[in-house]
Amino acid sequence: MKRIGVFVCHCGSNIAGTVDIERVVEAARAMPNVVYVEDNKYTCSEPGQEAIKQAIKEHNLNRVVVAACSPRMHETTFRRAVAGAGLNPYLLEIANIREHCSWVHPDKEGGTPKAIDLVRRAVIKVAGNVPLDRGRIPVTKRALVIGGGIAGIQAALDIADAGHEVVLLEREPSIGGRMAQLDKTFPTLDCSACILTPKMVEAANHPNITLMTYCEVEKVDGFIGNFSVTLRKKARYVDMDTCTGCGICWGKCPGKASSEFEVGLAKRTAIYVPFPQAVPNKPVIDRENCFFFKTGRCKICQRFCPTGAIDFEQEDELVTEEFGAIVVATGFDIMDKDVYGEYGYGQYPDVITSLEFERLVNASGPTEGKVKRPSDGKIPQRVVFIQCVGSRDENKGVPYCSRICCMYTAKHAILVHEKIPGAQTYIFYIDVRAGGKNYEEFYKRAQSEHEAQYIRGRVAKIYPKGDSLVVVGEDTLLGEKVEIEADLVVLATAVLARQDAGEVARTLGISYDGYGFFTEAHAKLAPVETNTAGIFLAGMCQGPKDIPDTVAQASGAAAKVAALLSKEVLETEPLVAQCDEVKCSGCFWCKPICPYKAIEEKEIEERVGRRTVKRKVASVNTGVCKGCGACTVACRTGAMNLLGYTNDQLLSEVEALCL
Amino acid sequence: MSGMNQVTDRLRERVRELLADGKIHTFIGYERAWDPYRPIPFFATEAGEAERLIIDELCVPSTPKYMLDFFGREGVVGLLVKGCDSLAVERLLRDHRVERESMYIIGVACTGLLDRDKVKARALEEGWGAVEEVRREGDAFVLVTAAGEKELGPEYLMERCRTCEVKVPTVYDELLGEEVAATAEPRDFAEVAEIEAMTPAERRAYWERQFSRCIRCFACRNVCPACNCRICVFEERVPRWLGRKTDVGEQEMFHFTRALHVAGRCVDCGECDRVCPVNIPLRKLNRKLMKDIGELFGIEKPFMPAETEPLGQFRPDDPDEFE
Amino acid sequence: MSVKESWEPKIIGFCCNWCSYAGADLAGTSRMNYPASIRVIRVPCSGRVNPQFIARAFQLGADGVLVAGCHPGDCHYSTGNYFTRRRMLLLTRFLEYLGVDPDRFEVRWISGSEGQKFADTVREFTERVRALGPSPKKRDAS
Amino acid sequence: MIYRTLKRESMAVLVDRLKEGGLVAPVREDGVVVFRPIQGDREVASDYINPTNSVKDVFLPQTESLFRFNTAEKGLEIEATPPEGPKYVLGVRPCDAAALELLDHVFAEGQYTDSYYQRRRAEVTVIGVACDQVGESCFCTAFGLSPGHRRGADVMMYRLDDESYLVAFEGERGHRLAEEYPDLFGEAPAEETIEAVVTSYQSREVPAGRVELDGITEKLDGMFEHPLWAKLAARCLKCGICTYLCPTCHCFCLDDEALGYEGVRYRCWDSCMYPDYTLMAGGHNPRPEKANRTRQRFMHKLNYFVHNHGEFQCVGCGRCVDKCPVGLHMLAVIYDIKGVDSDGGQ
Amino acid sequence: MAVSNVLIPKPATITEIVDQTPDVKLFRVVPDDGEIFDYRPGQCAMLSVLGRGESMISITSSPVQKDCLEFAVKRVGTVTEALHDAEEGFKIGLRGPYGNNFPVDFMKGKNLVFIGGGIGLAPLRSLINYVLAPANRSDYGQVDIIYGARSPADLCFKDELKEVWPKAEETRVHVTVDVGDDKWQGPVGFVPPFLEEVGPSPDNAVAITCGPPIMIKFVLQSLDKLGFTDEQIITTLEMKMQCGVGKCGRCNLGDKYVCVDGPVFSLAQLKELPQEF
Repeated sequence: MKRIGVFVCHCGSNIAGTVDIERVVEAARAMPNVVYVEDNKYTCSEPGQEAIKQAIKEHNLNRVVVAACSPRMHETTFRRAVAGAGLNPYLLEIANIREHCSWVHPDKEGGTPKAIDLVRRAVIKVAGNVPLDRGRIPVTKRALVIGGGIAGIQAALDIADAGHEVVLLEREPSIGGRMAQLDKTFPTLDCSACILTPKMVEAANHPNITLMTYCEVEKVDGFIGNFSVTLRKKARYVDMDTCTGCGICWGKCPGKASSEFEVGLAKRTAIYVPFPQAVPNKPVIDRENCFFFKTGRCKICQRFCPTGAIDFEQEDELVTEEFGAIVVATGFDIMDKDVYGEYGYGQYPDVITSLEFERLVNASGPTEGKVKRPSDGKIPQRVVFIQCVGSRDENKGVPYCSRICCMYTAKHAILVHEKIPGAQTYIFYIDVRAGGKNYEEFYKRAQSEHEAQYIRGRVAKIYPKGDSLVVVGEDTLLGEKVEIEADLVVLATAVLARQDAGEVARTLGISYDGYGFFTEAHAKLAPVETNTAGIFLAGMCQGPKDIPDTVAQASGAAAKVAALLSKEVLETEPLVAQCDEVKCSGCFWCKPICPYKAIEEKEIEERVGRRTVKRKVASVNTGVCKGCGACTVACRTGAMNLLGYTNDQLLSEVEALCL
Repeated sequence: MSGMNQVTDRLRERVRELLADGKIHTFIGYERAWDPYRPIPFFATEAGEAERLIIDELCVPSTPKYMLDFFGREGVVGLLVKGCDSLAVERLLRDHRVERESMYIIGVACTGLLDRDKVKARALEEGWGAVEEVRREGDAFVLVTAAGEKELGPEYLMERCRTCEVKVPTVYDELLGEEVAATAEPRDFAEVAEIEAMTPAERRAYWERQFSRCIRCFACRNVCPACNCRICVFEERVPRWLGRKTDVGEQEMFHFTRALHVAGRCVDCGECDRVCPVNIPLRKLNRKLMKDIGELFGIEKPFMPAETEPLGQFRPDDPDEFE
Repeated sequence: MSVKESWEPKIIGFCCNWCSYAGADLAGTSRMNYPASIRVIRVPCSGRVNPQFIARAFQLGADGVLVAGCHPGDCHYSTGNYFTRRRMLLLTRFLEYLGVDPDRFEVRWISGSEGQKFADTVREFTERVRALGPSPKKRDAS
Repeated sequence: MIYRTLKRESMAVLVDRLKEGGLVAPVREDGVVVFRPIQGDREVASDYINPTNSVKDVFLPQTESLFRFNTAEKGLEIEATPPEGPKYVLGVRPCDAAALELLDHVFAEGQYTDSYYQRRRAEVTVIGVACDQVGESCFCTAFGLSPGHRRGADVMMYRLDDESYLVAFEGERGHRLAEEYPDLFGEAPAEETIEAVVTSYQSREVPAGRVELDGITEKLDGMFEHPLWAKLAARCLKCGICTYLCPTCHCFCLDDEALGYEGVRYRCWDSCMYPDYTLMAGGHNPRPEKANRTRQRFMHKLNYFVHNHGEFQCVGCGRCVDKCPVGLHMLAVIYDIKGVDSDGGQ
Repeated sequence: MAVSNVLIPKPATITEIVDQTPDVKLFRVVPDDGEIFDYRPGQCAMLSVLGRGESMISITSSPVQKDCLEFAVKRVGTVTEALHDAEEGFKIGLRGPYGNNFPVDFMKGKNLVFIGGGIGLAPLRSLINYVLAPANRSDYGQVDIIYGARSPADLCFKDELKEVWPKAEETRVHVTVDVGDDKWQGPVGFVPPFLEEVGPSPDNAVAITCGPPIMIKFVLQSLDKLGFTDEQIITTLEMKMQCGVGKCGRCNLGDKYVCVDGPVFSLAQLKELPQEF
């Protein structure tokens, strides 16, 4: 037997002023299953709440309706009160007769009947309420960080410092990522390696961090607090434990290949470490270019290895590990070089990308930091930089701004001016975007102190003249054609999402935008979360940003992870979807509509006549369901229901209001 | 163009083999029955029964929905499937209501079915008596009747066949008869536009008249390949989606719900229209939704079962008229 | 009973908890007056609104039905209202097709900060419905 | 028994008069002929074989309110809702009229009777019109009826010539009608004319009616477990067309509808072809398969009913024959039953 | 004229509710007009929870008891659900009595063997109390009550089983449970084997059995073993019913309607009917 108590609040004169409480109380007495009605001056006050508890006990009420202010105001308050009397807190409904009634309908004649309707609505609905409890799911107190660039390293360190185990995963042989390739960093011009290397080493030595380089994510199962991730350890052909990283092997190796780290500006051996400061500083054999793997003969490295670490028998290895949270920091790509034929990239060796330029000016780069042009090693006197190559270009490139080009180009101009006495730099730009601490100053410095000549306009074409290049463009400010003879041209090519971002997203079950950047749960309020609970974003994989922003976001993601892992168990939302397996036809049209991937396929057994048959039905993972109810409308049978807002309740609310 | 009866012998031969080899335990095709103008679904379970199978332009009823009756039953069911029927098969597959392996589909290319009622009317009028065979000669149909051969023009085609774009089944294990080009009149939704042109009051009166004839026999639902829920909302008592009583309000609720539940999944086979005993134009409800889905969401063939339903997806740049 | 005399429109409103319901609350806290015609049913997301709820309201004689949710893109559940939008685009047309006067059904995007918009919406909607007179269903009933 | 004549043009006048008392008659709309209440200038259809729905709708409406209830204040008030409906039903074919007497067996005879049904039977005058055309699916003669049969009708009209009808008034209700409108009805024609007209209708050839039913009930006694039922049922769509259009099917369910404290209990048609018809609360269903339900339907009409009431529960109106989308109808099934050995072999 | 209809129930009040098992409650019901209809053991009545529907329930009180009607209701569907939800004083609709009854005259002078399972004891109880009533006791011979349930908690009418019936003259009560618990000392096992253990003699005896279909199935085999003939075995059937007066169509077995011609059948009669229950 439903025994409903109704408590009508005067809210001082806020409600009583424009709603005839008497009439509401009278009407409430006559409503189905209502066994007790009272009105209070302030129901939310201590005495008001006490009155509720008293009444529940005295009249052994099993449902409560409070007619007062908006549920968004005091729902929790009254749930606590109800719970205080030993009733399940979800056996409460609120009739919003203040915000939705007394405050907006100044005349009692309009307000009172409506208030009565709203109370009836609540009374009818609460009759359908059932006791609900928060589910509890355990948390695996380990985090996985995917990507060993500055974002991943920073996130890993922060999580580890918070006292949680972290696996830092990197698909290249060494961590470090893009930042390791950079020479100096704007706007302070401190050397990239000098600030990155210590962090790499710290990550490697941190007791809570396990480095897994040359590894990739194969498969991700489970959900927040309980991910189980299958990792592919790619064969290195070098035993990590016995190898000391002495370097003899790559000294002797006859195999040659162009160095990814040096962006093709230099060669490396077949057994190699990507760069001198690599962490771990132990080599891998690149199968494609290894003589032994190509011809079956060689094995020089094995012969010379003092510790016998070389193992040609090694194979890829799959390991499955449990994690409570995942940080995705998979970084970015640079736009493909030859998109702009008119800039003659590839055709003219002295047209290079900014990243290549980074290596040219880097002391540990192929030219020991001397800016020599690729074609003839001559020191360039006139260097032209072209910005927005691909960025902000709907036709050939991408519509968005890559955010970092303006600043690093200014940096490059400064570097040229510093390293090559008397050299002149020209910069073709569309707008200079220097939003950021000390950025504008930095760019101004490039102009004033380092005489970088900024030309507003696009470059039409580049053609060779003698041993130099003529850059033809338009100065849109002066509105005149400009021709500059240059020894070196540097293209600030656009930042792109990783080519395989889509795959990665599908493996992880997170969403990504049209460009392949992973989408955050909310553009403003949840910038590091994804729609998949327990998976977070850091760095460029979410969108173009510079190092400071990347590091900040990484720490943000880390903070979220730390907060999550600091919990013993997760309490799940009680107002979640629920599937009636008997009704469910297993059409699964509810799956695509769920923003949280909370609906899984479950096989059940069922008696059909004399036979027992297996069939699939939908099953809601209450750990990830957030209770939006979208699935319930996709479900024609009504097998999917939303606790607290069931089909039955909503229909009877409609009926109650149409009486 | 040659008619479907061309493949009758081959069909019988294949079904005989399939049943004899135990490849299938049942074959669902057609046989001529009490009313030769209305061939009925025939369930052959023994090789010998293959002889009773026929196929021609009067074989209208859709076979795939019967698969639901075999749920949980071991073995494979053979199906005779025309173009329109193949969409029904795909519908059931997309809704995960049957498994492809549980069906052995014999497809037959169809160049359009005869409107039985029209044909019958004329047959009665002119006293043709029983029909033994239906041939297709060019655009015309030739009925071999007790009163000799009768020729019928394309005006005797079923309405739904005029705009049919799937003459050849989209899914089958083997295809009988040669492929035929899909020469369809454009789906102009003229009948829908007609109703859209009415005033609200006229429309309301129109539909109330239609719905008030409804006897809630559920034939439209039961024949529909998209109405394939295990338990239909109309059977549920809690929550009460639909009252058992049959006043105009409940009838509207019934037809409203039925149409919306197949919106985006309707394959426009027109079976609902055909089976309704009181001529409620159910197809005009389905096709209104189909038309709007096409126009609003830029879906070219809204009647084609697809990976995602139109209402189970969205584009951020969908039309927005809601301020 | 005859409905005409002393008839006040009755409008059923479905408001998503995060935006439109909050918007309605804001209209309240800022004491904006609007007609007492509307009765709000709170749903977590406009994506929870099953067209059958709306049809039931009309069947039972509601003079108008309002569905209000977050602006597309601002859904608390990120995508819910995009599905709502598709569903409602179809529904508005279908209801009209079935002879429900389009002025009796309204869909609006109302954010938590748009108390004024909520009040205005109710005011205008109520007037449109008043102009149409009582729901045909009510006339049948009486 | 009284005979009169009615001029064709007076038909319209009669309709107008009957309208006042409340009249249901066939109308043509959207390509079908259906029994509808006649209001305003709604035109009564002529030249139809048989309306799609049957006259059953008048006496056993698809939805009928049994009583109103109110549970306010923890009390319970129950108030019967007397049957409403027309006083006259016009254009009834002999088969439909005869069907009423089969319904009488169920609702008006035996230990329990249904007062609402009885009241309608007592108050509604059934005005039949003998069949000028015989439908290809008509088989009334198989049940001892005919295109001119008068069983169950209070009034029966026969076309006398192009200008007028011969009208036969039977029993109390019939006579009352004759007396109510003396001005409309002309003198009876000569005995032999009457004789001739009536017999011409009653002896009219009904091709499908030649089907032989002797011994079928006895044969069915032994066919409960026969494989035929499964074979027949295979093509069934589980819809209710046959049972709902049938003038003799009477199965129903009771359904409560309540808003707040007030509600109504309805009697609504139900169909033995629906899976949930026999489904019990606990989940057990004595007729889980289509075969069980198909068997029930035809056994009921051709066997059980005969055992209980001494005649078949079918009048050969041909509606199921016309309307079953998959040809699972009385005629076909009768032939199939006759075609098999009762011991199970085909 | 005051219309009525055989399908319209009369208001009645639930005067008392006694918990029997976790899912069975006993309801004492008194019609508001005070007139308790005459009925015989084995008959049923239609109980309405207005707004939810109606349900056919066998009358478990016996005609000798004049103050009220008793119904033992198991929670299975919407209506029984609603009844279980009710409190004393709750108003329901009541109509009946319906169906035939146990052949009390045919049983006169015979020994009676009652075999019940779970809620199946409800209809038997009506007959048991009728037979054991002082007025009728002398008309019947030895009474054996053999009863079983899933567990001790699931036994209905515990006090009568323990206190009342065993004390009645020439009456033996044998109780078993499928699964015992720590407190249970009585026999454990299914009813059919237990019945064979007790081994009542078929001589001049009638067996009356009621319980879940599967139990009935095996009880009939056991009775056959013990030498009971089909004429000596009486059982009751349960079917979905809506009208209770043989019109709504669904509860028929062949040409018999369980609501009118049943629910009580001898095995001999049952074997004549189509096996469709």
